[in-house]
Amino acid sequence: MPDAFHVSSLVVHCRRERAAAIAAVLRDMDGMEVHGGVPEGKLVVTLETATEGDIVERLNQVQLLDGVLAATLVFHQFEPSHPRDSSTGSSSYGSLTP
Amino acid sequence: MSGAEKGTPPGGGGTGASPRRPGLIRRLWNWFWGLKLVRVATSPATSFSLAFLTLGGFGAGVVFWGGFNTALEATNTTEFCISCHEMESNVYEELRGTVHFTNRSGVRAGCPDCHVPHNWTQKIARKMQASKEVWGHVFGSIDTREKFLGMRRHLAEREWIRMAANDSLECRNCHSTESMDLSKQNPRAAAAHERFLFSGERTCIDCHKGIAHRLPDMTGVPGWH
Amino acid sequence: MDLSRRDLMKAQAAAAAAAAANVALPAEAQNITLGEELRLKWDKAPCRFCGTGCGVMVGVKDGRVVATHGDMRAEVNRGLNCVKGYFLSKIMYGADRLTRPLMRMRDGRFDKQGELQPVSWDQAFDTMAAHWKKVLKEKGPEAVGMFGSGQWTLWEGYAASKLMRAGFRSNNLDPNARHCMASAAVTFIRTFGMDEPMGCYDDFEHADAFVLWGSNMAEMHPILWTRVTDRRLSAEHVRIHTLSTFEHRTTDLSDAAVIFRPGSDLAILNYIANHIIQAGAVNRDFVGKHVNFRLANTDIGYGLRPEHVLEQRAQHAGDAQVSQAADFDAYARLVSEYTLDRAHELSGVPKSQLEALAKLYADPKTKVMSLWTMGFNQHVRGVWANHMIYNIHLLTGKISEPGNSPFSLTGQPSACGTAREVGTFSHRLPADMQVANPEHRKLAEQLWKIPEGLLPGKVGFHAVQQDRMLKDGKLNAYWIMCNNNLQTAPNTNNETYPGYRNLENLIVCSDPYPTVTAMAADIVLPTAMWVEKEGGYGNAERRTHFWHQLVDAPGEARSDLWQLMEFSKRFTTDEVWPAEILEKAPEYRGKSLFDALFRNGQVDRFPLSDMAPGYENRESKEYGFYVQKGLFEEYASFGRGHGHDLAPFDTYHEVRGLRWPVVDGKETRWRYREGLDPYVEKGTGIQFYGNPDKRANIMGAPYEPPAEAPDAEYDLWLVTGRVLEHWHSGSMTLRVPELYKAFPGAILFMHPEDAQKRGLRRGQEVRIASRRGEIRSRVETRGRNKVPRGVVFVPFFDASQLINKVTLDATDPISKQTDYKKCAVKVVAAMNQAGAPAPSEPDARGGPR
Amino acid sequence: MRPRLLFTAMAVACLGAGALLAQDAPRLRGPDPFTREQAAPPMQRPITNDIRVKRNYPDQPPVIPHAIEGYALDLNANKCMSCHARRFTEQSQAPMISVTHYQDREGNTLGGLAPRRYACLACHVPQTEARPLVDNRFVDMDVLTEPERHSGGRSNR
Repeated sequence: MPDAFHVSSLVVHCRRERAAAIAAVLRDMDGMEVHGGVPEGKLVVTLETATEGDIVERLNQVQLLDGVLAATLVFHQFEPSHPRDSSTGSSSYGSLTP
Repeated sequence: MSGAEKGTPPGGGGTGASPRRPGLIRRLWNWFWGLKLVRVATSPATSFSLAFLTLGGFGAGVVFWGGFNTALEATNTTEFCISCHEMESNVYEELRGTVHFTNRSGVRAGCPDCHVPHNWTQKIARKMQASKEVWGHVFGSIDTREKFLGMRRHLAEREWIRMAANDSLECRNCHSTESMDLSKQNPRAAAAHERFLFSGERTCIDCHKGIAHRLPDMTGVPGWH
Repeated sequence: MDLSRRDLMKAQAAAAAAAAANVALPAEAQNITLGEELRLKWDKAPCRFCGTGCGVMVGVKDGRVVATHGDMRAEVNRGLNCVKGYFLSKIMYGADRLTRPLMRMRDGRFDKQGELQPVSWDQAFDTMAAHWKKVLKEKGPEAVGMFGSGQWTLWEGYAASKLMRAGFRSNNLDPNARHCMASAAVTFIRTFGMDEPMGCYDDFEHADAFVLWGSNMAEMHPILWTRVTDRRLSAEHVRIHTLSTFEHRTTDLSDAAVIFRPGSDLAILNYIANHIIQAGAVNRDFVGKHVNFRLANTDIGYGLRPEHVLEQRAQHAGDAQVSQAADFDAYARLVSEYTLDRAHELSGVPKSQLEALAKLYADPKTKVMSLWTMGFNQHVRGVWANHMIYNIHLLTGKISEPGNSPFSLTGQPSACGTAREVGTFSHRLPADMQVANPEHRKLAEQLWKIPEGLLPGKVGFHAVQQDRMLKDGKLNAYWIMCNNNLQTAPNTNNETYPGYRNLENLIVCSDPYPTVTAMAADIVLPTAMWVEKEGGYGNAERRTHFWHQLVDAPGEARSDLWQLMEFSKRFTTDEVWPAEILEKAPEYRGKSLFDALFRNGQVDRFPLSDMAPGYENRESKEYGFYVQKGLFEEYASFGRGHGHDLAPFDTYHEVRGLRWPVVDGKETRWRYREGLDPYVEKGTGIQFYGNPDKRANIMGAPYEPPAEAPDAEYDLWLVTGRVLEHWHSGSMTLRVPELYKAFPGAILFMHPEDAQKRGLRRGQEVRIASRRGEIRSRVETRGRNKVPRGVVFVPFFDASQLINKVTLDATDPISKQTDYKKCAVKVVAAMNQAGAPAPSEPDARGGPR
Repeated sequence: MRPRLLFTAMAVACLGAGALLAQDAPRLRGPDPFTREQAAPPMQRPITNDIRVKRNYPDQPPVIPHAIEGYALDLNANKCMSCHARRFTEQSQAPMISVTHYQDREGNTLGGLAPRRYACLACHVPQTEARPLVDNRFVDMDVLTEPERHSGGRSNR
């Protein structure tokens, strides 16, 4: 779906000793933000993308990083950049259920 | 088979055998034409009027044709179709729970409406194919639900292919594209019809599979997950 | 897209992930993306609905629940909820929530003939207490009763049990779980000497085949069904066989839909046992070491009133529960009657399907999980049916190991926890103990610190019997909590409603909403629900799980726990305990029941400082001690060391539930097997240690017909049940707009040919009539349920189509569980009933809807 | 028997809200008296307008704004996926299933719909034109977090 705006969040389980390094790599990735969890080895990450395909792609990239045990998608919501669904007065649709 | 015939080349049996018995065929031919009844029947009429011959022939034709058509029509009803248990307890049972069986205006599609072409030539062709179904009935090839379910993909595919080939003719007998009112369809349906149906890119059956009966395993069918 | 919306979404995303990972985000990290005003407070809770026990994350803002989602860390559901669970956020906010006590009044005073008017809690409790005292004095403890719930929290059920049994000395306490899984609970005890499944949900990922007996999991246990379908679709060899009296969403996703005649499941089960024996598939070693054989009394009646002709005629209506010791040969002889031909003849199921099913169980290499719910338990031979499943699993030794699992599903969130484990049945005490057993009573008296001999030994009235006794004027003070019995009891017009309106009786109903039951009661108490109180539930796999109070109940609504404890303050021991007992134990004299039962040095021993900071807890704050912890720890003392071990209270607030027995901090997934269950002695392999000889019982029983079957006049089987979108009587889900709009009213599912024969069309209004009553509904010949000819199905959630006016109050004579699945009805057009034109009242709903 | 009971109870229960229309009461509370016969309301038409409905909170599964009657959802076929699977969304213009639906129970990301998500109707339900019997006072979090941007506070009825 074009012109959409996707927000998703991941929990990235990684080896504790590699957590800081991995967090640094993730921060460099486009649209990705690390919010915490470095000491626990469970990084809380949000991701902004233009398509859902990008999410899957980014998720796969993360899973392939050295020291990453698992990257789990927790949350996904998307909205069109230009709300067009005037009948409900809301632009909140899409498909999310964790 | 005798040892002498072993050397006969394949396919040559008939021609190889005929030269040995010319007399038999000829004798039968002569005997047939020698029969009195045959002679009378094949001689030109000498004592019947032309009117009798014309009208009588016409009358006989009407009786014959009427009988044929009556029989044809009798076999062209839902009642006939479901008189056999395979149809009644499988496909008809499933039809009962669909919109083609009950709906707002009470128009009902019976078995022949969708499965027998309305055009005469194709109808006869379909009827001849149906002899296979009679065969199936007599020899019990789908006489249990399990057997039916096992055959379902095959049976469904035959109908899909047939309907794709005739551009979903039986659907269009009722659902003509010319008489569709898009404003009465929900937006999703209207958009799909505009894009795929009116453009001729797809025919009805391409999208509307399993609307009157349950679907077979759809693995590998285009458009299905 | 404005930035604040984007930030809000990101904040939600981060919070959800943090909650899933159990990671606390550093404050500065949160402040980057969201201001304080955007933050929701997330906490865990179990779902309020079925016995699956899914974990839910609850988002709270400004004292209101504003969001929920499936808990990723909950082992049961790993992030999934069904549509009811996803809408939990809205169940508390129906605009007609009760916020003040109501009482029938006339001229400013209580009058049973008056109208419901708002009163204070004191007025309501004073009126109740006066009536309770009068009844206790005039008629004794057997004239007071309470109808509770498998939706009560653990401590609510526990407090109710204490108040009824030890306070009022009456065992007339029964939960609505009686209607739900009494047959399963009773059979567990009869077979294994201990209640509840030996396996757990982990069996779903290990089984090769699933056999569903009278269970429409796709609608009734949707999240467990996701685990079954996951297994089926992920592993090529896995198969699902579903037995039912009609086709539904579960059969749609099954490899075999085995549709049988109502009640004939007994014949099918015995045929399978016979097949196993004939095919030499009996696990001789297992049977020799671990199994006893018994034969049940037969011709046991139908649990109707004793004067009913069917009871008079039955040989063993009075001793239905009795069985005799037998041996393998006697059992084999009994089931040998059930040949393939006979099973086919009785059930109407094709022989090929029956054989395939039997082979599945007989094959030693196929791990089978049998699952059952109401189709099996709500059965006039529900106990026998349960036995017969265990018979098959015990004959083949397919039990107590991953994937081989006879598994009873439960309907309510705490049917196991509160109704069974806490012991709110009329015959039970905590931890599987029985009121009829003097040893058990003595132990309970010690643990409860009450005088010896106080607890009554006579089994109280069960659910259906309570209704009969109310009607007959033998039960006169009655409190209904956390259920909607007037909508859900059987044969309500004749057997339930008359008792509620009997002038001798005072009927009290505690509920968050004005339900059918509340509207027929004399006093209505507004009740806190779900996360408006601290709670604990026990699900179908022995999992105990807790939640904190997250929001306040509206207005004056208070939890059932507070109501019970508050009511106990209005009685002194001298008023309700016999003088001879008090003479022997004078220290109890003059105490209030509150002091004797709750401020007893045990329940009140945990200070408020034990409470987790940041959570409201209305009950504890009012009483000055951590009430829930005190009640739980006292209750847990019944089972610790006896195979029912529970973890310390505080642990449950940390984890996503634990499966008992919890020994040395570890939960038990499979019971009775060495290495998996700490209670099994080394070298024994398997021990069914609930029974003294550590063996399980195979119980032989025959096929017997249902209590009522269709005849020339009432020519259809009526089956009642639920739908995915509504929870039981609909009092919560009908108030959630999305759920209401998804399934806005009950309908009559009917075969198109049955409709045609009666001249009925889809959508037409009809009367559904039995010998007991009738209702009006609308015909549905399509949709999710496909009934065969001769069967109709009506869900019971709709308060305007009270199908239980039609049902029969027959019960299993052993478990006393109601049979809602089999009675005879006729269906006619509503408008042209011969001789009796329908008094068609104008359709009040009107309007373009 | 108790003609004014309902009105009294309503006045109490829905103080000033006008939340429950009198004629709707039997649908939730049963007939008054209990024994009175009750006409069955007409069956409701499905909503088929394809208009997406706002969610009450981000994690709520969207309701289905179209009819699904006769749609196959069995071991043979899943009709929902004919439009909502990723590869069909371009031609169907239907919303794609969420990527969360690609993850199995263990958290692995799969190439398509995870088997545990196969039974779509466990979470996503179609709607009928029925008008709710009683108001629901659930408050959208947007109202609480951004009060100035919303004047109303009520969720949809």
